[in-house]
Amino acid sequence: MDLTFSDSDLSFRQEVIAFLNTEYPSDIKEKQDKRITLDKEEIVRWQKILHQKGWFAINWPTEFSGYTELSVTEKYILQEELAKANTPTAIPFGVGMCAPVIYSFGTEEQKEKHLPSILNSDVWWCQGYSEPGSGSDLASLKTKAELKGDKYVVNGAKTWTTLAQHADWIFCLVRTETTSIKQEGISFLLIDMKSPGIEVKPIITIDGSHEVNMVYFDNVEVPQENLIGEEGQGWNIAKFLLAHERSGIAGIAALKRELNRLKELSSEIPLGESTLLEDPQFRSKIEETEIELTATEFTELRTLAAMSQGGSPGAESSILKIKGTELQQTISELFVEMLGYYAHPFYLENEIGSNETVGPDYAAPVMPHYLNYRKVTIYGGSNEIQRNVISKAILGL
Amino acid sequence: MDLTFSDSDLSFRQEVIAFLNTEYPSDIKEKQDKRITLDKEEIVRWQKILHQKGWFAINWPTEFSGYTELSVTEKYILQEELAKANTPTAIPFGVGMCAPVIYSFGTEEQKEKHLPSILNSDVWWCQGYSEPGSGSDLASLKTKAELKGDKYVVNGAKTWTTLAQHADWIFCLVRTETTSIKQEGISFLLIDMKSPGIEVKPIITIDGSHEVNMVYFDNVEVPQENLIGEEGQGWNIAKFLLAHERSGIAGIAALKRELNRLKELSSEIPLGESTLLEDPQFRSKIEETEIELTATEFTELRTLAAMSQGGSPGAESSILKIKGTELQQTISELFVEMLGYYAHPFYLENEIGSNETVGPDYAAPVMPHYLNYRKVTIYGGSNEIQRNVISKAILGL
Amino acid sequence: MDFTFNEEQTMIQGQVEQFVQKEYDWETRQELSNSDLGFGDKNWKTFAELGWLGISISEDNGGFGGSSIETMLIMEEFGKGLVVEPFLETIVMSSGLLDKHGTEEQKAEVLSAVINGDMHLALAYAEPQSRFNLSDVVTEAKADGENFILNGFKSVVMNGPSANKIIISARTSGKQLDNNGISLFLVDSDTKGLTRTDYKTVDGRKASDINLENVSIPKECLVGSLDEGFDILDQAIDRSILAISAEAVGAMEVLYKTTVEYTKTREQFGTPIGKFQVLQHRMVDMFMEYEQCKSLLYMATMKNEEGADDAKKAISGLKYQVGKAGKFVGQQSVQLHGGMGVTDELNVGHYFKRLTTIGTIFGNADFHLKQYTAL
Amino acid sequence: MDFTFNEEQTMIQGQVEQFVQKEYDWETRQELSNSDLGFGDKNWKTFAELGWLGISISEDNGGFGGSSIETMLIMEEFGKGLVVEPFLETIVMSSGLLDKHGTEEQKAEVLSAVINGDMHLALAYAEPQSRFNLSDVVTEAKADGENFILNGFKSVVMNGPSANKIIISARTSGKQLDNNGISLFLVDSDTKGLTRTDYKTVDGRKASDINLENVSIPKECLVGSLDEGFDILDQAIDRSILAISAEAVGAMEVLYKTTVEYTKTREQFGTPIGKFQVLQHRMVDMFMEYEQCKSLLYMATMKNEEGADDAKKAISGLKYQVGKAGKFVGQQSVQLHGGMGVTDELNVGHYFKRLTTIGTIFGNADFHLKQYTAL
Repeated sequence: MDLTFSDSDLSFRQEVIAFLNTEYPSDIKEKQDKRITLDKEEIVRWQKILHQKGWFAINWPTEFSGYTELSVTEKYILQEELAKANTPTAIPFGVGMCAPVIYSFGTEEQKEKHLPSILNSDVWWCQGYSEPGSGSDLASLKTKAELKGDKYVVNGAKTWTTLAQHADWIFCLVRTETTSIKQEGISFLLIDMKSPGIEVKPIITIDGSHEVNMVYFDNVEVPQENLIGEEGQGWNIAKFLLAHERSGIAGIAALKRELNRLKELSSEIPLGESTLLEDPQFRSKIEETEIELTATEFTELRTLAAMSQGGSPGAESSILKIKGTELQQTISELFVEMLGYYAHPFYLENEIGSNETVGPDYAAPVMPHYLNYRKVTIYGGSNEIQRNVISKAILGL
Repeated sequence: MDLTFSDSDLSFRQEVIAFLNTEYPSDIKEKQDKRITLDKEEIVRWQKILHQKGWFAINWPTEFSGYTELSVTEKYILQEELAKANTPTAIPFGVGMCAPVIYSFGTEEQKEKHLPSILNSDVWWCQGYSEPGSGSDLASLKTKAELKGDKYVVNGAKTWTTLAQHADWIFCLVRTETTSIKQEGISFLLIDMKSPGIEVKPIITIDGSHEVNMVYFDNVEVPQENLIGEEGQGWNIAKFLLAHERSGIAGIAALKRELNRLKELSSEIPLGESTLLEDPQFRSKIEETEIELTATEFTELRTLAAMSQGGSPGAESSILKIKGTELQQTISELFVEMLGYYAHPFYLENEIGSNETVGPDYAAPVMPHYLNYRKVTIYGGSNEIQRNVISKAILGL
Repeated sequence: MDFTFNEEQTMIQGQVEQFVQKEYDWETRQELSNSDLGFGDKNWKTFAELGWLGISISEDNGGFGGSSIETMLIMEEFGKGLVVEPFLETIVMSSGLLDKHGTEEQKAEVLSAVINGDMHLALAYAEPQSRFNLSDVVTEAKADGENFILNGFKSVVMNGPSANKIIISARTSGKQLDNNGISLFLVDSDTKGLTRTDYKTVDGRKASDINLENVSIPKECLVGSLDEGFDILDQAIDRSILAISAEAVGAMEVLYKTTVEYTKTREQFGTPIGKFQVLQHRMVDMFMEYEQCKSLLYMATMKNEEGADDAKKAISGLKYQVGKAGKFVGQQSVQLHGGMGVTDELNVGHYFKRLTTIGTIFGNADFHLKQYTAL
Repeated sequence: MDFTFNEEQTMIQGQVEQFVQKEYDWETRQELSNSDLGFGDKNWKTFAELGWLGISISEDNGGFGGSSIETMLIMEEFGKGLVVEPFLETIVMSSGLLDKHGTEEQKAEVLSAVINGDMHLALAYAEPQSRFNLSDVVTEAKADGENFILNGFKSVVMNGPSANKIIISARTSGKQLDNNGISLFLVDSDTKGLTRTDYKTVDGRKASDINLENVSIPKECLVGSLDEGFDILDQAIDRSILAISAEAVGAMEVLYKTTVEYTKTREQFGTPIGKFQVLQHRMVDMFMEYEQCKSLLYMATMKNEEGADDAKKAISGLKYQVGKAGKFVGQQSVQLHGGMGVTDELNVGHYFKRLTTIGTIFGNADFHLKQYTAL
């Protein structure tokens, strides 16, 4: 048992820091530091830089990524330094979600067609899971894919589709059969977003941003070769994917950065003759959060260690999902609390970072972030669903 | 809308204070102030003093109590002053529970036989509801009463029977019939504790006290005239009783007294160069509790006011049960926290108040009280059950 | 003790309830909030016609002479409708203050115009460094012959964009954190040197930051006595806390009820999600938080009305509870509505946003717990 | 980074686990706790034979030379069995301190006797006014020729009744709250002028209050340097916090698992109560609290072992979390067991009581949150 880093770990950390110093584009850094939403080009550019260094698709098997494999500790260090430098979070739908499905369940043709473009961030993917009537009860989904000749004809609607407005492709769970056990009739289908009959409609959220969308399918024709695995295997693939989203699920490294930022900023906010950080009540909340965050970090490290010894993450990832999202919300709330009245002036995405805003220069994105982050305990399986999972899978209730 | 007391209310309060000054026995007061458990004689003596003044069975209709009726405000004042003076809480099983059932559902003979002795505290009652297999699901009770000739023969066991060791009589829910709807076969029966075949076995609780008991019934013969109402009416009577336990359910007045005591005592506990009460964290907890307590007090007053205008307490009493018991536990916990290490020395009921104890003179009863009060969110319908009740009856879920 | 309302109070409550139900459907509310003005000029005229705008003004000055109880009833109904008209700002915060402490000239100029709906007011008390402390004032007013010269900055002045006149707190003596030495001034919003930056706020309302650079105003603009503005301001804020808490109680009632109804109809796993015990108990807790706030609201309002010794403490206790409960009820309403709860389209997120700002306005839960302790 | 245990560690853990499972059923535990001695003398001998009593003593002094990791593993298993033998008091709190800071004479006299199970120790640091502050010491030791004269009072000295020797903190210079000026003394418990009041504690263990009236001891009883006892004491308490936290983690594991099993079998409304979603989620939260404490325990133990800069902060963070989580897990275990949970007969209430005292011993959650902040 020890927590120390080996010499090679320490030099790896230096390599990451040096890389960030030279390769992290200053225009992107500036927007990130101001919490201005990046546009598609910027996100793609950064992902390509990471890929060039071999640090983008770090969880892929090397046969598909062509990378030098990183150890668990190196991945931890990499994530920590990337977060510390406030680099953009990679969009997970391609590299983190669709690709693992393709290399685990896809045909050779599918791998050849899709993996290189994902690796190179040339193709933007989005995820078609939820439907207006199917949220927590995902398996009740109704979007239908009927095989006619060598094509599936898809009809239905997907919702909460993140960044679908930028997407070239969507991976979908669709119903290919009506079965008595609803999970059994679900298939996993890749669909070109340029296909006729697809319509994307923005959903504006309470923070005023356009991040999610409705995606409508009206007799959309999809070549049969876009099916992943067998018909009816979709639910198992979805479950595989859930268990696969292992490391970094709680977003610990970013949370540490934000909590430190909260401390720094609140230490500069006057409160009478003292500062806000010195206020016992505010300070207690920060420290309690930090302790919970540290606990979660080490729960994640224990899980990763168990996995690297051949264990499976399983329902443990539900703990990380719950704790991570609760921490994300708590910290976003503390930022709002810190600002006092200057949390109230409200600007749209495109106004943030402009000279129009009032209050401290870091103020404008704070409230939208808080509002936006109400989603994190809802999506990807609400925290209520995660507790159901732990109850069943770990406690056996 | 106003909160002011009328002149007659103010003079009523003076009357209560004067009464307490002269009539509250100093030996009982001393034990109460030291938090030493009273014996039966002392409790009965105090109840008789209250009765003599017409302030014991204050919720009975005057035709049965012979009292001058008190207004809602006068009852509030009376309870507040009794609690402030730290007088013993009346044992509710006779005066507050069995009697209302008897005068609402009993025959003339039953009223004549039982009400005067309850009013005069000559007969000690206990309550036979819970059974080892029937806790939250009370209606699943199995204690059986079979009519043989003009007698019921009772077999079974009751548990958590408070102070049964002192009791002369017990009122029981028993099963007189096996029905498909389990509630329909339940009857309400009065049983003389001196009947052959009854055995009382103590249950010692984690605070080391003997407060509750198992009561076993082995072919106990009970005259048919001890049935209240009709056979099968027991469940409705039990529900009536639940709704009837209206005022004072949250024990607000006593909580106010204890919270003030906590403030006083903690203001005398040194903490470095200051006092514990001045500690921001400890102080915050006290103040948060006080605000919640005030809110609960006014929720109770609003409920009483609505009732005095002909409304029914119904599920609102579940709010008071939940909030009152949560406050009882919080305050008992703050006392433990206040004491620090001196919460740990542990004495049995009969040792408390002796000279053997260590630490501050108020220390010995604190931990037993905390431990004992874990029960309050469990008994009388656990707080989980109360939330089910509100969910169904008020929210219609 | 009496928790019933008198006939007049019941009548006003009924009027406001009816207005919200008939004139203030959700689409209308959103249109008004998104308009340039940010609220309904026509509605304001209606308020005037119904006499509501005189509620905080004494009969002597031509008003209705209402108590905090009438204000509470109006604000609770406004909370249910998430009404964006600046009743809190112009009427509760400002007109009551002028009614009690304005000079005869100020009253004559302002009050009947307010009652008729022809004038809007704002109260500018916060500064960039002050957080919630009313006595933390560095904006200065210096006597200069027959004038005062104001220099400084006022933050997040609610209803600033529409206000014809603004009551501004400024330091006329003493140090930054002193209660003494604060004076109040009634200033025309178009006075030279006063520059407003107007913006929307997250709750669908409007506010301004106000820069004061050598703003010269006649001495007659002083409200109340020189250096003794703090108590006047403090009392006005206390009344405003009661009013905004009533609004919060109204909003919480809508939220818990809307959530209950939603979970009765939204089906997942073949059953309405309101059948899941965890959600049921969550909603029970939301309901109880609402009831507890309502109890404190009634209590504090009555104590304030009766001038009880502990009225100020009761008000801080109330605001603490409203901050805490409003956050819980708001967040859980969104959570239980799932994805729908975070859409701009549904009203739930907007109630949540208003409860979020109410939690901060006039001091958040931490601040008022400290006030409560100190009192 | 490595979370695995080495062979020796795994072996010790296995030994202790087996002891608890085979020799420490609930009836035995209760008998021992209720006996006059308050624990099993025979068990103590077994601990000696198995070499556990030398875990905190270096090999040079004849001990096992174990790290905090071995102690953690032992204490976690003891926590599962709610073991009442005073391993924490004699071994962790006291023998380690003497091993590191005792004079050669003290070590010769004490350590091998401890290792053989022939001697018990106690650490008397708290005073009636000190609460959790180790530097708040008014008990005085005055030099008097070749002796020190001790006067004062020590509160709730765990294992006081069995201790042959007691390490006592006393002030030799400085003021009441100074870190400097505190010295430690190793005092025979039968020294004249030292009077013990022994009693049971709520967790089924024993402690004493100790009055010191002109207790004259030779200068050789000083442990460490004069006036510089605070750091020694502080470090011993830090190691003890790690150990007692491990015990708490063991106890929490038993409690959450016992509760899960109980709710699977206890039926109400025709179904096991573990099918009710509210109880399920409650147990999930209990489980998560346990896991989070375990994570902090591992982290803080390793940091302490490695002498990391932030080890002390990590230990306070751990103790805070253990205080909070232990209360939650303990209270909810009782609640979910219903009436059975509050009976003396069932083990659940006793685990709850031990978690309650652990929450306070060496400082409660509030205290350690403050320490955490200050570090």
